[in-house]
Amino acid sequence: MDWELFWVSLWPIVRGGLVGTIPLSIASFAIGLVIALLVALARISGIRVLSGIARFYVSVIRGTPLLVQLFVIFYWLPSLGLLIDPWPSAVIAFSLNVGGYAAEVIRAAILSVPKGQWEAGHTIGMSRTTTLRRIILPQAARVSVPPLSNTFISLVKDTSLASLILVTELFREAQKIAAFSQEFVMIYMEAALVYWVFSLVLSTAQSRIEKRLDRYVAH
Amino acid sequence: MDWELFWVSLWPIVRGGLVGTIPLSIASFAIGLVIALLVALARISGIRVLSGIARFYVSVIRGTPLLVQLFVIFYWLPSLGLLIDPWPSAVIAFSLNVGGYAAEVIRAAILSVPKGQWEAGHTIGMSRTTTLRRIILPQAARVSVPPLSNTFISLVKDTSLASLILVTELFREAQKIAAFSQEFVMIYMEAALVYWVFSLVLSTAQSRIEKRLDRYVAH
Amino acid sequence: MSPTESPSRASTPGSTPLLEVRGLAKSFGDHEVLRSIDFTLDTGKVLVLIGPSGSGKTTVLRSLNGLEQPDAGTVSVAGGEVAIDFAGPVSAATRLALRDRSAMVFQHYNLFPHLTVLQNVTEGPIVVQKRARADAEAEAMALLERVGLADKRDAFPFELSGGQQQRVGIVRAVALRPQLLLFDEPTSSLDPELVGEVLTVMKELAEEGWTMVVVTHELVFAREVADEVLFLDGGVIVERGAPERLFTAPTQERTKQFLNRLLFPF
Amino acid sequence: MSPTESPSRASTPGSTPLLEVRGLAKSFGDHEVLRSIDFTLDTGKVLVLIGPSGSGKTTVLRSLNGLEQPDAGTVSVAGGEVAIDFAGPVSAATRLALRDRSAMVFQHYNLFPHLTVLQNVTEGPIVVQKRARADAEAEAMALLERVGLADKRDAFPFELSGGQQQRVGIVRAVALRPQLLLFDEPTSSLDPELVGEVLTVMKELAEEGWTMVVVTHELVFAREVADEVLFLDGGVIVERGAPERLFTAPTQERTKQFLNRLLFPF
Amino acid sequence: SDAPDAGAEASDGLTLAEVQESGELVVGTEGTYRPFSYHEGGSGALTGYDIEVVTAVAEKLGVEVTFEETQWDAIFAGLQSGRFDIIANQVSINDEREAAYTMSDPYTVSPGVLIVADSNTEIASFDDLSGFSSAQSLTSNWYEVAVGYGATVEAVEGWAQAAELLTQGRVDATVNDELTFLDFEKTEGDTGLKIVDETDDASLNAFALPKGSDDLAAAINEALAELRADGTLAAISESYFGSDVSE
Ligand SMILES: Nc1ncnc2c1ncn2[C@@H]1O[C@H](COP(=O)(O)OP(=O)(O)OP(=O)(O)O)[C@@H](O)[C@H]1O
Ligand SMILES: Nc1ncnc2c1ncn2[C@@H]1O[C@H](COP(=O)(O)OP(=O)(O)OP(=O)(O)O)[C@@H](O)[C@H]1O
Ligand SMILES: [Mg+2]
Ligand SMILES: [Mg+2]
Repeated sequence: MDWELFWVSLWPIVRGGLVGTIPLSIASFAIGLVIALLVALARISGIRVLSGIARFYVSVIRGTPLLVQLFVIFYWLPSLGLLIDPWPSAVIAFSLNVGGYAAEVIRAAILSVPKGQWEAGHTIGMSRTTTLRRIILPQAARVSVPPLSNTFISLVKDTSLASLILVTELFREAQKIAAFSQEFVMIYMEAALVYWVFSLVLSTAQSRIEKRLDRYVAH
Repeated sequence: MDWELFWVSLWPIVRGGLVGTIPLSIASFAIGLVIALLVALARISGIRVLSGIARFYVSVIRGTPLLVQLFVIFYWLPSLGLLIDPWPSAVIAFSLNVGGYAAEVIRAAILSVPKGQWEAGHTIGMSRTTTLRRIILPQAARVSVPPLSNTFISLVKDTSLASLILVTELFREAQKIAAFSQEFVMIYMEAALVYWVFSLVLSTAQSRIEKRLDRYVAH
Repeated sequence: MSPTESPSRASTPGSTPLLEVRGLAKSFGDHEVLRSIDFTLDTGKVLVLIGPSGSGKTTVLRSLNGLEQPDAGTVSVAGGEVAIDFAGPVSAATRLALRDRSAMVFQHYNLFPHLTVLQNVTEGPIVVQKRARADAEAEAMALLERVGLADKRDAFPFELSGGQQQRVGIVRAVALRPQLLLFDEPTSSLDPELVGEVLTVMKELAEEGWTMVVVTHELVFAREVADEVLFLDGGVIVERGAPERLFTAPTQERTKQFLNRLLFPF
Repeated sequence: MSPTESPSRASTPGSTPLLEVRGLAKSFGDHEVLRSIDFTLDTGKVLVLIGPSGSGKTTVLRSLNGLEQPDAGTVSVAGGEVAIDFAGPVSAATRLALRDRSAMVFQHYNLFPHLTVLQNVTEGPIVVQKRARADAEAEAMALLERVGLADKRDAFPFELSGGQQQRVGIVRAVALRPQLLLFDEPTSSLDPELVGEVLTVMKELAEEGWTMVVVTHELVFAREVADEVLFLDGGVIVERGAPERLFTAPTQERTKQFLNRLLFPF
Repeated sequence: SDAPDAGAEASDGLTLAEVQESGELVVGTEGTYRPFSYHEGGSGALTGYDIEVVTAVAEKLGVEVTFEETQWDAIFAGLQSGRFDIIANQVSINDEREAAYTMSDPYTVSPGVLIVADSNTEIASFDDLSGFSSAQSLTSNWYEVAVGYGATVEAVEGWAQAAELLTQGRVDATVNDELTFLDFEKTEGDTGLKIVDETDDASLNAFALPKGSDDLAAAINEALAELRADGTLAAISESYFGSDVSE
């Protein structure tokens, strides 16, 4: 184990995480959640065309490799005249990806809210939309935190694929150092360590949020 | 679009899936489920050391990139004198990975079975183990099919990383063709199509299983 | 809930009934759940529905709150201010208008678990009826005070006993100032000793002049509070009458059997 | 359930009580749920526990089935064949021995949803007691026949009404041939008209000579079936006696209050 | 694919005797690097310049050759962990690699070329590169060349992506092996790309062996010399490039 290399490599790797991995993950996750919510609502809308489209979208996103999704947006869309810069491309690809996975989570969470809550909303005069917004979604949010945080933790590691479309992030930095030092295994393990620390931070944040949202349920 | 290339490439890619991706996925998933069950049981065992170890394992598996996990087993273990062949290495790495992710799913499923079911098992004289085996797990199985099938579909695509440790599978075949023809975008999209078809087959299987397990619940 | 403020909207000229239900029918698939339900209810009166499980009591109530869509029949509220013919399509606006006139108290309370007691009560007045927050909260607190729950204003539902939750459920309905209060077995998920506190509140509402439709198996309550009792079985009204008469001298064999089973369980 | 086969194991020489409970105490954290519970129960007798919510009735019952671990006290079954002193550690084997002697019927039935009615009943005899399948099934069918559910043998629990589920729950307990049957509010999640069918079965069990401890608020049942009634409040036995005496002439103010609330809810 | 059992003693380097005793030379290669290491027709037999050279070398050593294919990411890790005896994948000789591995004598000498789109008039030589973007594979030494001339480097996986980015106008230039470009031109015809400059120093590409494998390296160098002498190397080179690039 070459400790000197380990220590000099640490900051570049962490920096790659801070300027690449983290902002990319956060931006994509935020946008992805919005997509996911819309897709989930489309699926439970009862409108056949809408739910068909949503179902197809989810199937394609989950059924094909993320790498290819990135390539299609970055390398193939230009052949249709659509040239998108690396960062926007990455955010689009990862958002769409999160959208597909999280849609199912959100759909399940919405369906897990007891039917009586819809009826209670209706009986105080709320429309479907108002009931959804004020009664159902706040309760669905609580149920979906654990699976969504899984999606987020997966995303953090998946963003390493962004390096394939010219975005610099944590893993790319590790690859650079590894290529020059020829210490592939050690440097990759170091990168894994950094990912792990990031994910521990995320898990802590998750527990915090869960606690907050759990304040209104019995234990 | 070079349709001739598309058609001549199709069989090699599908064959890569049939001899690499599919058997690797199935073997890893099966073993991974066993690991996951043990880890889930360790976590709810109430034995502090055991549940601590299980928690750490899950955290490491989920917190670090799968690529690095593969590297560690295939390229780092030899430095400790442990040289494992490519296929077994891949199966070990993917099984451990599935074990980490699925453990949480199974744990949640076990916890979702009402406490009254444990007590009903106890009151007819069953020990903890018997209750778990005959009462709790059959009910937990039903709840865990959808999330586990997610894990499986992810695994199918993740096995493309196995080419890093000398296992030939679907995506590796696509890369070979792409390298020769320089048509990497088209070939990758073709690979994605094949993955998608595989995943549709899996989804169908999932619905079948769900239907079967759902026969004892009201609709 | 104090007589001055509440059933005010309900005070239509004495003659026309507040609620008029004609020929209500509903099937789920092949299963005819309601056949031809007719009844009227005057302002300030209490109607009690009894009948065996599956007889259609809940379906009647839900139809009056727009939660269920009957296949045929008409419902008219306040002399036709809201008039629905279920034979044709019913617009969302009409359904909302119906809900505007009535409010439901559920068997399982169905409080909003993520809102405090006070928020549960003010959600409708503020969000739906656009009343001023201060106003709505003041009125909500007055109602909570009346049912002995003022000190629970900031508690979440899970922190309350069943009886307390159901009292909040009633206040939530009353705070909407509907013309019609609907109760679906409001005490049947309560511990026996907690039943009293909820029935007491309901009795007070009846005495204050609220118009109520109540599904219940509490015969003592029905005898004391109801103006009319309908006995439903198999989706039809088998017998109707004042409680004193119906409970003591039922004319139909089925009514007799049912009452017997309730009063002498074994 | 036919007198010949069932409470056979229970026939110990008349003098010693089947069940002897002394000084049972249990706290959850700071909260003393049971303080010092003493009672004995002779073979073939029926003991009814009543008391307000939270008074500790369920905790007593669960302690007798090894589902709860009291902090102190002794339980002795069949003159010491199983004797537990909760002051010390209790081995898993002892807990299993206790469960072997008793079987619980739960308020929410807790049937196994993934097993058919027949499998629910035979699971214990076959898997735990290692009885021959044919044997166990024949006996289970005889019991199901007795409670009118033979034709439901292959139904899943979700296909049954509440009253039917609870009857299966009782048969599941009886099929284990325990010395002691424990019932925790077995009718309180049932629709009022279904209560009777379950109470009838329980009454027949009592008449056949099964030894039973029953938590219930059905005072009519208690009066007719119980040999002794214990009134619990705040974790202590406030009053005990034959039902005729306790229900009509309670000596304690608290008992009086409680009975009043049950009988005249509002 | 059998993993080599030679690996167990890898840490101390390999000797000719060890390889001959095992009867096979295990070669790590990409299999996706045309025209050096690739599959005929995409999914046919493994072939390419490096493949033929290393096969000829193995023949001289009197052992069978076994190929293990993996990606650049893993190829050196594989050598270090004893998964392969040797890498045949156009490994350029540089200081870091000489420190980490035993390098054979070079069997490819090719200049680096600066490639831009046909329409590009701003970059005419390496000296113009400063401030422009250049697509480079991390693992080649052309990366360092581009950095040395002041280019902003965009990291890509390989030549195909670099060419695509140039064509789409998303990068301004790429520095690569002349041979790669010539092969690309040969298959694609009109590429829309052009060479505008050439490095002074050619890149020397060689086999990489585990550190300390001086004995085996010596044998390989000897074999290379013989192949050079009898014209085999030149012939292989001619068949791929139309000229002799082996020295
Ligand atoms: N959404 C539905 N789909 C199919 N059948 C339904 C539905 N809702 C109610 N039913 C059926 O309609 C019949 C009447 O139901 P309803 O709930 O009105 O009866 P009820 O008199 O309220 O009974 P209970 O006393 O059990 O509440 C029942 O047989 C019930 O199974
Ligand atoms: N696992 C537990 N943890 C903490 N407190 C508990 C637990 N189980 C019961 N308790 C408390 O112990 C007290 C007695 O509970 P128990 O269930 O025995 O009462 P009960 O007489 O059966 O009441 P009910 O009529 O509501 O069923 C209650 O205050 C209850 O909140
Ligand atoms: Mg009902
Ligand atoms: Mg209880």
